Amino acid sequence: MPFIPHTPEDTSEMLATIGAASIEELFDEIPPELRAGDISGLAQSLMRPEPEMAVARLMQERARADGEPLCFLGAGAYEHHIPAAVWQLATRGEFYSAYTPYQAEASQGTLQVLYEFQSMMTALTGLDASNASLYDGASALAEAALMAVRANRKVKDKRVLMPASVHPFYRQTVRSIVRHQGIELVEVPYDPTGGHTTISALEQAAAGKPFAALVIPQPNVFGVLEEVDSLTDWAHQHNALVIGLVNPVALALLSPPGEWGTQSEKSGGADIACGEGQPLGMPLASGGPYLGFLCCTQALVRQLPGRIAGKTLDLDGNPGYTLTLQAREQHIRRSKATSNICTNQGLLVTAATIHLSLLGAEGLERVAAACHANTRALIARLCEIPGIEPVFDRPVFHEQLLRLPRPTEDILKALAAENILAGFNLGRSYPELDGSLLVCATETRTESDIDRFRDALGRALS
Amino acid sequence: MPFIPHTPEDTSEMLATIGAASIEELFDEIPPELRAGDISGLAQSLMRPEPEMAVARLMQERARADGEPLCFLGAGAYEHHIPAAVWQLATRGEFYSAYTPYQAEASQGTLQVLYEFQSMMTALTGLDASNASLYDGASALAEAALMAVRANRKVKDKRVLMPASVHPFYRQTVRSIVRHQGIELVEVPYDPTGGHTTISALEQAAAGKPFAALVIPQPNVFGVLEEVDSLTDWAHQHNALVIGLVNPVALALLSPPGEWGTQSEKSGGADIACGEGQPLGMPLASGGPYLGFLCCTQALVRQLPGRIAGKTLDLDGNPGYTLTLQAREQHIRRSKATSNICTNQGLLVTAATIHLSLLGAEGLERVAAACHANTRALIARLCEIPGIEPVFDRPVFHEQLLRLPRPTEDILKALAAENILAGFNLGRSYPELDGSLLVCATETRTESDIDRFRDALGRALS
Amino acid sequence: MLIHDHSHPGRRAAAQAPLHLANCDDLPKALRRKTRPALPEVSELDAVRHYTRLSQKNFSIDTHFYPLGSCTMKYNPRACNSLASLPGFLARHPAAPESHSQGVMACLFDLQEMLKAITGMHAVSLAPAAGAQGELAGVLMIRAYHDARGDHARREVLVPDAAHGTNPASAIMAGFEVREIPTGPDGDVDVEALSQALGPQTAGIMLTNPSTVGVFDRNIQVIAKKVHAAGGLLYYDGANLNAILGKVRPGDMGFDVIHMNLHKTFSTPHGGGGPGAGPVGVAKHLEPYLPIPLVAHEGEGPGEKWVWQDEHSRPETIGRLTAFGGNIGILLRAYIYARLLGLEGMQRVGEYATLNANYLLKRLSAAGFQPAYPQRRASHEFIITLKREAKDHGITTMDFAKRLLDYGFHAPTTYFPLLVPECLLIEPTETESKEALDAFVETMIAIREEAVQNPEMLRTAPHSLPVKRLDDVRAARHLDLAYNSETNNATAI
Amino acid sequence: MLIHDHSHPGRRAAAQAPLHLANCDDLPKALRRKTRPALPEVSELDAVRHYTRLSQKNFSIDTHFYPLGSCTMKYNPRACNSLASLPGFLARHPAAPESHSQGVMACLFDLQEMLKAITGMHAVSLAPAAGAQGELAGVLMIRAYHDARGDHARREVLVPDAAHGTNPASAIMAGFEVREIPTGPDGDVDVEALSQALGPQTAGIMLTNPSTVGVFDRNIQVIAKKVHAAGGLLYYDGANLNAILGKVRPGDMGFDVIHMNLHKTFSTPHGGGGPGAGPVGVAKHLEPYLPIPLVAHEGEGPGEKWVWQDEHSRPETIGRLTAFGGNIGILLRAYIYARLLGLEGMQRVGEYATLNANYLLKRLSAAGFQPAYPQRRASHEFIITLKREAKDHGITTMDFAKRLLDYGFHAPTTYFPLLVPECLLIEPTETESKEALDAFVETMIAIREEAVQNPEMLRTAPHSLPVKRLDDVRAARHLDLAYNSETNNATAI
Repeated sequence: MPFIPHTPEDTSEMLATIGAASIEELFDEIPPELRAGDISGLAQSLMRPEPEMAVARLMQERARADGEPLCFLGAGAYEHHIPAAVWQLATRGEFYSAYTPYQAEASQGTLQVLYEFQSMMTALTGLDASNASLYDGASALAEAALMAVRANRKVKDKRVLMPASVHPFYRQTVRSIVRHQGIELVEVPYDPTGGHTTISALEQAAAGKPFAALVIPQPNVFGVLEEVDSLTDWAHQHNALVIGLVNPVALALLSPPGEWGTQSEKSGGADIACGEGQPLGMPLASGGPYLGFLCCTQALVRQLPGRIAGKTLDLDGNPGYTLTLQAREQHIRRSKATSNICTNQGLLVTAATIHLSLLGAEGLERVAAACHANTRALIARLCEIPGIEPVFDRPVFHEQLLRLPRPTEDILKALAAENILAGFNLGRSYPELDGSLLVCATETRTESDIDRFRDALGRALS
Repeated sequence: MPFIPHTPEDTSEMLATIGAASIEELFDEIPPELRAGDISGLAQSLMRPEPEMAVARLMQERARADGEPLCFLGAGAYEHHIPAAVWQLATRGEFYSAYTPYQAEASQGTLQVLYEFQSMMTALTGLDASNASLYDGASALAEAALMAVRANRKVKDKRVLMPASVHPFYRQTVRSIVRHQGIELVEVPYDPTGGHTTISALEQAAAGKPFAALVIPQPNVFGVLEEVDSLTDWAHQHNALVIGLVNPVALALLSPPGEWGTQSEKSGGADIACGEGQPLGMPLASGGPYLGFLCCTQALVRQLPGRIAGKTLDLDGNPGYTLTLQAREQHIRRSKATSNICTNQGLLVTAATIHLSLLGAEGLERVAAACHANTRALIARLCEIPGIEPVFDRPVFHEQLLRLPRPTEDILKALAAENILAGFNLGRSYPELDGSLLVCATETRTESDIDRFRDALGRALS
Repeated sequence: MLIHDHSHPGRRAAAQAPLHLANCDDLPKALRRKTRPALPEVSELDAVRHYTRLSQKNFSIDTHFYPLGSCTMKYNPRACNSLASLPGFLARHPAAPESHSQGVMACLFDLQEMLKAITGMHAVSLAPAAGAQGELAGVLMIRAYHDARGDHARREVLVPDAAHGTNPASAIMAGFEVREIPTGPDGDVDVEALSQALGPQTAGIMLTNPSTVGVFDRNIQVIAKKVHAAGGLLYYDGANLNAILGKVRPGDMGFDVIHMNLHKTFSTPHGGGGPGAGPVGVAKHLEPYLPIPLVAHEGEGPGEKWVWQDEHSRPETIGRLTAFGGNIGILLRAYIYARLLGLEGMQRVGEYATLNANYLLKRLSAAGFQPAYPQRRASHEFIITLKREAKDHGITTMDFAKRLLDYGFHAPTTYFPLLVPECLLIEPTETESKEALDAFVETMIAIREEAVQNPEMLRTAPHSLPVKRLDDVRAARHLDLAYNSETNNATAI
Repeated sequence: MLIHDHSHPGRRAAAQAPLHLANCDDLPKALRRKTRPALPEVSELDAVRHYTRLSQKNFSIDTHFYPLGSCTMKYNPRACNSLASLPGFLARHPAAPESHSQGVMACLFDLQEMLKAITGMHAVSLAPAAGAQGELAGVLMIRAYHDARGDHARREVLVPDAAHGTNPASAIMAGFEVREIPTGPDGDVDVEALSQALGPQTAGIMLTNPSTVGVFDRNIQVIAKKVHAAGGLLYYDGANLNAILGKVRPGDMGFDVIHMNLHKTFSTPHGGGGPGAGPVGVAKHLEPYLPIPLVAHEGEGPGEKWVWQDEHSRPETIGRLTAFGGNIGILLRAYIYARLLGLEGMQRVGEYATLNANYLLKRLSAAGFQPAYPQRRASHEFIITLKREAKDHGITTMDFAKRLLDYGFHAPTTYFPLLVPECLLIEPTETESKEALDAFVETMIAIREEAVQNPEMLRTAPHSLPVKRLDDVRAARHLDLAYNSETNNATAI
């Protein structure tokens, strides 16, 4: 019996102690007509236990089937180098098989990691506090919007300005999660030349009515850098909170949300920052598990959803760590909680914390700079091909939307046949961008990778 | 500077403490003409440090290049299922990055593992004592021969009878190691019909002269099972020690060396057992690191080479483990040591110990039985092809030598082109066996693997 | 010491970043960061040593018996981790085309099928990232169902008072109001109170069965009939599915929608608090609303393939819950576990989880501990109350729990469910041996003896852990949530 | 508790073996085993929990500073393990054809080239499985050289008294006699004594430079000249290569043959005592004798390939030392390490290993500890003698060493080399930070203070480890080498 240690003798002795004749008898409070009989209808292979050897063989074959292509896809998930130490440490049994640190004294490993993670995220975002993670970037944005609406004391209107330059999957996720909580998501069109969000578009979208928050993606889904300072000031002038949706690797180069806007104003800086932690040590892995992060100013900390670790003292006066502010959470507040969230992404937090320790600020900056430089090189090489050019004219971080001379799906297929993932087709979500391709080069792409892409693309277009 | 933590400030402060102007000055006792200047002549890529990212990419490409073929090769290295837990545990930093347990109190993890390993090996071989491993099976056989010659009090002649049915690489290794120690290795021909070692061949090889030891391989290199009982009795009647060279997985089915021979005699049982531990949790990995094991009777324990862990008590009277009998070893006895060996295969011992814990006696028996059954099925299928038949007529464990109707190297090449490793060509070492192929099927080979082999072989021969 | 305390200006793990800092002067200065973030500056050895030692400060399944009620802390097979981490799986981009995704998709499809079979539901979506998100998806589907029928008055969700806190919180997030239903003295839902609460405003009821008090609600068929008759739907909180896995199927009990916690029942890692995975299963009438994406199977033989279903093929979906397809790496681990067990093995899970719980309950009862529901069978877990010990010896359940840590046992869940005073919710799981359970009983007895002889030993426990008892009140009053490098002390917020 | 103590009859990790026991009745009964071997019977969780907890009882590089002299306990980069464990490398059978081996062979060839360049030798074989086997290969080649010249009288190998014990032991295994050469008071070999020992019987000399007393022998050129003039060859024991890596090349010093300990200098794992890897490098005149197999490179561009060299292409080889090609998995780790550093990085290894050793020597000297060779530079390691402390406070070096464990430092090597009384051989390696060295110095001072105030604290140390001081004498007198299930106690031999 896989993973069940009982021998027949154990079972007999235990039943004798209980005073039951059989295991079946232990289910005697369950109405007999409810007891599952034969469960059938599935392939035999799914019915029978398989030894680890057979399952390993199957999984090896299926893993190989997906081909490890050369990847120029970004669009919210990025292939970065992950130091070997990260997952060798994170999968140590003591991290991997522990649960939520409800017994703090027996969980100082996990709790200190959470506290270190929070410290690193506040350093990166320039904000005061961080939670200990949410599911992913998109659900973190939903929680950020809910939090902003709850927290804004000046504006009671539950409107959130959401630029169209926010990743469409993120906008869909936010909509799914917040739609029944009376929140209105107001879409703000992007500038067709720059691909960014302008003040005038914001003015038009706001239509003179109050709104609780503005989301500012940096970089946005087109790879384009937004004018975060003026957008932040504008939102604050309208008494709205600012939610920065940021790429944590880009933050090694870019102004942190906590410093957005005119710093002389008392309201300088975004109020909330959130985003996807995947670039901090998580493999692409089909999209998850990743890690949503959520940071905020001191003023908002009691509105933060999710777990939070805090430092405290023990009976001897020595420092230690514990989950804190639990009064916000569902297991205490139930229907009055800040969120229904329970699970965080503890294992991923562990990986991200180790990853950031190994890189440090300088390492992270080198990674970010290499992404940017490689993307510049990629764009230059691809734009040598007649008919290919950038769609937008503003600066980008490590992605760029290119216009193609042939239908995007045809190109994607042709390159996939050469085991190259050429990019993301934003035309599926933005009809007006039909015929474009979003490409990305991280620090993992070499000159010869870029040449291989260019050559294959050249062939596909010839 | 990879793996060097010093900042320029650290270096300056440290040099100031030392009172040296530069690191260079620390080498001032070395004659200047000896100081290496520019080391050149190598490709730039080997000169420069490479980030982990680049080395990872290179190694991934090279690992993929070797193709993970479908393997029917045995001949001393066997593809067995290794539970995932084995290496996840063995590579935990505390095992992986510890050294020889010279400070026993700070090394109870390693020492207890060694003691458990010794316990498992004595259980498998039916002997009294085990060392804590040697380099591999072949070098363990060399140490066994040296040990037997040292230990045999009745026969002072340094002759060892070595059947030709012992793996040729093992015989070469023994020769390399013992040739200058006055030991004569007497080759004993195998029976051309059975592929085993007969008493008459032994009598002839011994030629009436005393010999210190007889090596008995079980199974032998042809996969054939030797008549261990009669061979053991015969050797003991000649006052020779018996060295069993055994496959530890086969021992789950086969009589353990400690029980070989007529048990009623006072000399029943082999005196020494050795072999290759690779089948106990080590991946094929190009041939190493593997693990040589060496067990012996109580009478010989002080002649055992290599490290040995023993149980003892601490100051409070609680049990603990420590290296023992160090007076045998080179770091104490220097030129009088039982061997020059220092390093053992600690990490592999850890893996083997975990592996055996996970299998237990019943699991190991199931593995061994599946190997045997799969090999039987393989032979049956391959012998359906006209012109293919077993070379020898005696029972085998999980390998069989087959006669082929076409040159072996041609067949091997044709199957390699289909990503199948068809077997081992013993004809290279035994000219009289030219045109044969040694095939193996472990528990990891499925019916469809065997069909694929048969079909490819059929095509190659058609 | 924090990793920050090991930090030394200018130190680096040099192998982990590009050899040079590329020029980025083309980026507008106004958008650039002015100072480097205060991340720790350590060598690779510093980091490896710090996190290796830190890990050793945790209790975990791999090191300790961990009978944390309602959390199903069973053995996490190591193969699940290594096989889900095969290079081909880790390398797959979430937006990879189907041509480069068939391996993963085949696994996901199989998992959908296995979960359908074992729960008796009509269709399954693997998208929710955790149990609470599965709950939200479930109630959103209930809402979508009523809305699609124009039945907009149904705005109330019923939740038993013993329910997990996520239940009411999720219902609120879906825009419902919540009404609590009391638990009867025998641990079953008070059917009378339920009947009175039902009405045209009833959207549905959220139930855990077995419930959080560790008993199987014997009236489930009555409840289902009444709720359905009132026009409501039944939601099954799968947190306790381990108790009945393969023995009773939520679909057969009459549930319309369920979620499953794969990190509990399907043994994916708890990971210090996550990640989870919370697939949802539904009856036929809710299928159109399932969250996306799903995997469908087409063709047979060489033309066989697996395809994604998203908002285009499922226009009535409640939508997307994370940017991509949920925690697929976790789903793969659950799939591997499921294949190692087969449906046959899953049936044994429920059996032996129940055997272990009833054995432990019996032994603790025999030793004089007070079960909360002495007349009931345990499910996979059960409650004892230390009310008497607390009163007699002036100790609390928390003291008892902390003292267990000294003996090398993770404490059971304390003070939950809220309706039983001084309670311990104990869930041994099927992967623990009789010897482990016996050792736990002996320890419980020993600690109770200590409570008599030396209650201070409990009140100041733990004594042998990396820290002594921690001050939670102080943590919340003097918030210190992040290291501040400037003061070499924490930011006081 | 041993894993055997967790054993329970009939318990199994069921996922780890075939589902059924195949019939093997065709095997002759006489050859079959009669009873099952007494292996532990445990569940998968039992095994995982046991070995996880057991591992935590070790000190290791990943958890502690480990200044074990002569062992070069530097950081083992984690990438070396994960990249050498890529599925393609693990799956390769040692007898796989060259068509399925080019990836591994390219790595081995590169490593041969890098080792040649960094040591200044003409050719390298990677075959020896460990340092001692490399030594044996080295002296066997010396013997083969003399034998090939018909110079059969050369049967004596000179070995300094400070040499590692493996040196004389290896020489004996190669059929030589050993003569010891004394070390002078300054730590260098006594050249006068050497001169007198040389003669027509001299096969060669085995030297470590820097020597085991932690100094670089300044007379090495004189020694080389004299030995060569006498017709002998020079063997370099590479155990201490880390001291001079990239700074001085053995080939330039005049050595004819060397071995390297890759688990030291090239940071492959120590693994609780192994595996090692002990490649040998030789001058041109010894090349024909190198142990097999080697990798050669042929062609360029698309025709480029790597081929094996064995006894067919190298008929004068001393032969095969293990069944296959040595510890290739370890060689891959060394290769990965070498690529991460490049030859440039290797030069820094010698520099910073030397800086750390000299800094630590200086600080300990300044704190009043007595260096064995106060007038000399440290190499990568150095010796202090606790002769004075032993005499004044009635403690031993062993007491001091054991007390270091309590403070979280692995002890340096004790009582080696044998010629310095009450000695500690201290090797910090280049991967430790100044802070770690400073903390070690403070601890050494604190322990010396304890030796004055409370010597009993040292004599009974360690106090905070899983066991108290162990009785080594008892272990050797009452041999207990294996668990005996019948008596539930060990076999007394």
